[in-house]
Amino acid sequence: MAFDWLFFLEVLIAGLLSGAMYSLVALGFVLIFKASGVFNFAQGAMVLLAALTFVRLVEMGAPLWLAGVSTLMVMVVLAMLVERLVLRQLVNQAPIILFMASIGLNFFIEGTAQGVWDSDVHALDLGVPDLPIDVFGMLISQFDIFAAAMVAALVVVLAVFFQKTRIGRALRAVADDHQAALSVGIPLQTIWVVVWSVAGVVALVAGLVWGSKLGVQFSISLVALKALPVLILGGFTSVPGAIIGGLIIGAGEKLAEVFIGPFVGGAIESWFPYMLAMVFLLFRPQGLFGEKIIERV
Amino acid sequence: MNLSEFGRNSIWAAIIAVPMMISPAAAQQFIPVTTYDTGPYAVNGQPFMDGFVDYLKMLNARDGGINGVKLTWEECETGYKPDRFVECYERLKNKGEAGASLFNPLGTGLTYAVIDRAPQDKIPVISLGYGRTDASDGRVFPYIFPMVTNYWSQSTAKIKFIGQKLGGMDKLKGQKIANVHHDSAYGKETIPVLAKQAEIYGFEVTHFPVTHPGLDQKATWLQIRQYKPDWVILRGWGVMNQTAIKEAARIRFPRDQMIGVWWSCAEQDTVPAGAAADGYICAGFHAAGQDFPLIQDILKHVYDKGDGAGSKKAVGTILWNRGVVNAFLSVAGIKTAQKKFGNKVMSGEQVRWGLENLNLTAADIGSQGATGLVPPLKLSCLDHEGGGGVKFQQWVGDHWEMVSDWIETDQSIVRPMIEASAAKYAAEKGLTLRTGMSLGSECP
Amino acid sequence: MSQAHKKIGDIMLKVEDISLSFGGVRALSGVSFDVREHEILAIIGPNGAGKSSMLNVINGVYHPQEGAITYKGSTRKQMRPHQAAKQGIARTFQNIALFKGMSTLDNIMTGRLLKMRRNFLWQALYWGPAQKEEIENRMVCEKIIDFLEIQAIRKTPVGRLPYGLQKRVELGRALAMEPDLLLLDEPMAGMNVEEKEDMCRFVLDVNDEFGTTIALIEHDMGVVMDISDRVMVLDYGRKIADGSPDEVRADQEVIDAYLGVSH
Amino acid sequence: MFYREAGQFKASYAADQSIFPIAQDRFGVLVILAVAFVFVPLVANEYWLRSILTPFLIFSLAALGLNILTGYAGQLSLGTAGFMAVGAFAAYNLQIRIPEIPFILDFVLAGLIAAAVGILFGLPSLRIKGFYLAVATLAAQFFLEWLFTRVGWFTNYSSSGVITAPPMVMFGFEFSGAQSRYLLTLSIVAVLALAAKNMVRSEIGRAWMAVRDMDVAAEVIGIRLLHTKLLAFAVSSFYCGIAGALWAYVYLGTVEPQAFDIFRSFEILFMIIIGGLGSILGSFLGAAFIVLLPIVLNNVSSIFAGGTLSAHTLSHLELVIFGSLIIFFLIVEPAGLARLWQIAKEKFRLWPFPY
Repeated sequence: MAFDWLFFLEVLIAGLLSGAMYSLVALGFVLIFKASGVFNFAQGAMVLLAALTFVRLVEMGAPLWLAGVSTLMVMVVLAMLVERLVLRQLVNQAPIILFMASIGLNFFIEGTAQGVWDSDVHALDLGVPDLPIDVFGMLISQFDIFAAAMVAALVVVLAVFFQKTRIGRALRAVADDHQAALSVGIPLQTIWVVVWSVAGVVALVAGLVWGSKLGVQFSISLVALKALPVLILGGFTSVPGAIIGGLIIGAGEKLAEVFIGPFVGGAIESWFPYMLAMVFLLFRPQGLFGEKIIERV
Repeated sequence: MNLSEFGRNSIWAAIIAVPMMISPAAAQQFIPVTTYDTGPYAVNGQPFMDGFVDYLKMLNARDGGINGVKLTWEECETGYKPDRFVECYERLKNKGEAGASLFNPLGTGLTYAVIDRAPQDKIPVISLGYGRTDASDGRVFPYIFPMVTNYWSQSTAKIKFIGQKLGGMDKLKGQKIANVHHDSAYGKETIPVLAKQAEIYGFEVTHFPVTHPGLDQKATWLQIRQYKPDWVILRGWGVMNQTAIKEAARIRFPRDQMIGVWWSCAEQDTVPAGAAADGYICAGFHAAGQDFPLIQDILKHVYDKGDGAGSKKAVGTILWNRGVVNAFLSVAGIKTAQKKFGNKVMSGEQVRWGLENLNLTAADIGSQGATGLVPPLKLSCLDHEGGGGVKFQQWVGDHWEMVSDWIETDQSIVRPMIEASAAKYAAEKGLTLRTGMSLGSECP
Repeated sequence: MSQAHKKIGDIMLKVEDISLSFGGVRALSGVSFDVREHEILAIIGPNGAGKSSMLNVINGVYHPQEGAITYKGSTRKQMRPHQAAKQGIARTFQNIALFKGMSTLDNIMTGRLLKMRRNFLWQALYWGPAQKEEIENRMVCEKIIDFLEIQAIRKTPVGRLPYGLQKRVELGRALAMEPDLLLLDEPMAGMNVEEKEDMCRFVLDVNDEFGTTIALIEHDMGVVMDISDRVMVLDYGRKIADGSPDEVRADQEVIDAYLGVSH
Repeated sequence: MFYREAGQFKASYAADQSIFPIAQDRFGVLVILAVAFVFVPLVANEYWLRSILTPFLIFSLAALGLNILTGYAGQLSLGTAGFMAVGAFAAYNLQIRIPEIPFILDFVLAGLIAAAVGILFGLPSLRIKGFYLAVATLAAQFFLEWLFTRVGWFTNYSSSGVITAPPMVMFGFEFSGAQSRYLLTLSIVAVLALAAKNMVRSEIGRAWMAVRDMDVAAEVIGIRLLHTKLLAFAVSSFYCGIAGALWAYVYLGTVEPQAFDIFRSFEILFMIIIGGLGSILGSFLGAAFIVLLPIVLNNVSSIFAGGTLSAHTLSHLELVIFGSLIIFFLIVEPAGLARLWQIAKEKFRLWPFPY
């Protein structure tokens, strides 16, 4: 049987669209890592908190915009608490310690979110039907296209924010050099609060997209795992890396599962992204977009 | 309690003072309730546990327990993790006057973790519609009870149901079935029986494993689209289910040719999938809904007094009802034991006798207001399953509709496989079988 | 001040025509020189002249694109760090490269690594030959600690030590290797006069007592002229002079380089 | 005033390099060992032996293994559970396929097989460093879990993919009771902990730490980086492999590949960070914190708040408290519980006259 190129293309497109959704989660990690040096294990829990807050408010009868604004306020309050109670206390600690603190935060947010709301599953309907459209016999999900558009829009908004606003420029400066950032005249603490809030916004968008795909429930916090190979491949500090990395991982894992999987028993999606990322890293140990590490002695 | 025993306990009580100090008051039948309120499967664990506890509460409120013995219970969080469950098991097994009556792990991996321990501790373990299938062979697994119907039996009923829809078992020949399963002990459990049935009926089966938690199944479903099966069997758990249903809609696979197992068959799986779930069919070994005198009693004696374990919304949903059925059968085992050993607190060993000699007739079920909710069952030392049937239901927008009667399982396929598998296990472990038993005889 | 009593021997290390570049940036071009047994060779030059790169080439941290290195009679295109160490080349670094999480004693003990023969299974037992070996090597290290006068900080984690002491510990670690050739990269940078005097004394003593050959990079001309037998000057990755301190001092090209005359 | 080292002079380097140079520490360790080996089995009930102490010891062993790799040699690993799985499945297959081998030797062989797998996945460590190295061990984690799930041979074609440990018999004695299993685990852990302590205070330990602290300098003093890193991977995986075999045999008795998932790897990483990176004692303290604290919280909450709050709320409250305690301890002492213990000892040394 001849190789079915159309099907290949369909798998590729599906993979890229999945990848865009992985990028969405990876983006939150990158922002926080850049600005506060924390590998934020709690990003998944933040996605859960945002989505759960939003969906419960909607269920209580709040209009979508009000639920959205209220959720944003919750995320900002969370950012302030994190800065005050965690980051400020652990300033100048090794990355691994900050990582561990974010694990504590993860449990804290998971427990609080589900304790305050509940741990049931909630349907979330953003008004975009999850039905396929037919393109030359390929079935492409409308919802996935919508999600990819959301990711693109978010990236544009973030780019504008970083390029055009004073606080955004300060954020970029912080990523390069903490001292230099101080000279911009914005206290580091403020910058941390802002960046964690921005990550909260990203978490909300991710929560809405994944929540309407899977239903809002604890499991959406596990999407963080999907972001892990993306981060490693794209580099922990690069926004373009998170996007391109997501697309490569998404497309790579789908193509591998469909075209290689059946020969080895299937379910290779679980490890293939890591093998793929590892092969990339063997050639570029700093990740796709990470800065080259020059060892000076 | 002899002196050294007393010494030990008092020393530990003094040192840690935590798990040893509180023991329930006398003349109470202790039933441990292991559950999961946290983690990815809490969605399913919570309503199940609520139903279980609500039934016990109702018995205490309405009848003062069973035959004058009050019921008492303690909850323990397992997080659906075998090691946490073992800790709960060890913590709770000696509580109460006569120790724990029985355990309901609510998880296949969790059940596996105590298969060795239960016979040592002489505490029966009910794995209601889950767990290790070959444990139905009571000669090798005297303390494990995969009651009502096990996975393999369910699978035979399911193939029969498909045969019915096609208009005869001979029509199965040449059909293509895709088995989409959770890639775990639970998910893989039916692979051998499907292979056997494929051989018998001449259909073709292909397995599509989905790794936990199954958040993104595009690749799997694209393969299914390519494979073009006539039927899809969905064997998922938790978030994997609604994702699968949605993915099926995306490849325009007809939902009414998609047959879920009973762990893929709750409102938690269909509601979040939205319109995609319309027409989806799945299996059950008990009914949904509130229209049973038994459940009305729970509403009256528990919820109306504001004492419900969970939210009233859950009453009558599949998983809540399953919790009730689980508690119902557990209590039925204790009651059977009381008939032989007297109306007092039963030990685990006595409860096991009760379960092995459980004979739940339609009349018994009717007298307890559960007709249609619980299927008639008869267990024996040889058969720890009980021969329950399977019903199929279809999701129609916002509720389930029954689309079949009780379908008998095909023990002529399942039983020999169970005995072979149990024998292999016994050989690996160096176990000797309980002998001198035949179906229906008095248990040793 | 040349040390008349010292006998300078044959050529120990010969570097021929070494060129090294990093992604288009040339760090060294066509440098050749040699180091003789028992001498102290100073390498000087303005910042960015390629001095540290030269040391890195000698002990294999950098791999030159062209040239050859002849050490103890065998010629190689490039060295490997552990090869260099095995053949008796030790060094210190411009920016201290101590193991920050370990104590002074442990840092110096790492220098004995190549002298220890027991495998990790013996060490896991910490008994018999392994224990004996640990103690023997400890004794060697204790001698170095005495020599460098750092007894009091033996068990202090090096991260907590002041800069000058860290430099001293780093020298101790290099000495523990009992090297034939010792490469010192700015051993006195950032020290006050007193510390510099101490360090000069240690360097001279090492050279004197153990006969160790030393190649060092130093910016303090006073020190260089005082302690070295020979001076080599690098500028923009090229060798511009090589000779006794007095000759180099008089060399016009060297003067130009230091005064920044444009080429 | 009892914890003083004044007056304890060491007359030889051997004495100064002994494992616990201070007499009180030596005494303390002996007391702990005596309690663990004699007193605990006598007085502890089955619940404590079987479901608290035994898993605690097994986790400590795995944490010890990871601490060698990550804490001492500085190579971040998120594949610990994968290597544990190798140990568990290797021990199982050795025993059912070659039943003549005594099970204790099976454990050692299983550890060696895990070590070999560890070496294989350690190879990329020469090129990939820091957080990025996690990719190699993550690949190991997911690949191994997949391998044991997919390839029937490893589970002796068990339909569900669950393996069940055969009975452990040695010299006609079957380790089936809680006490014998606890003592078996304790003996293995004690021996391996001693070996780990010896390694990290010897040349190999210094080589690991040198690589961790500054790999270029380590290379220059003659350390072969790949060799040293791979040895760390091997030793670490050996420990994890034995921990995995103990987990399958001694603790649970049955095990499915999903018992060794990524969250288990994370859990063990949490242990060594909270306990103290580069500390043998820290591995034990960290294991106690991560394993025992949730159980204690669960016990306490069911007793003290059982009537007032619903079980659902309690479970979530436990998570909140657990998370808060992690952050609290990090703020009090970022270097881990082992460091906290050291500080306490230093305070005690001056007690009761701190000035």
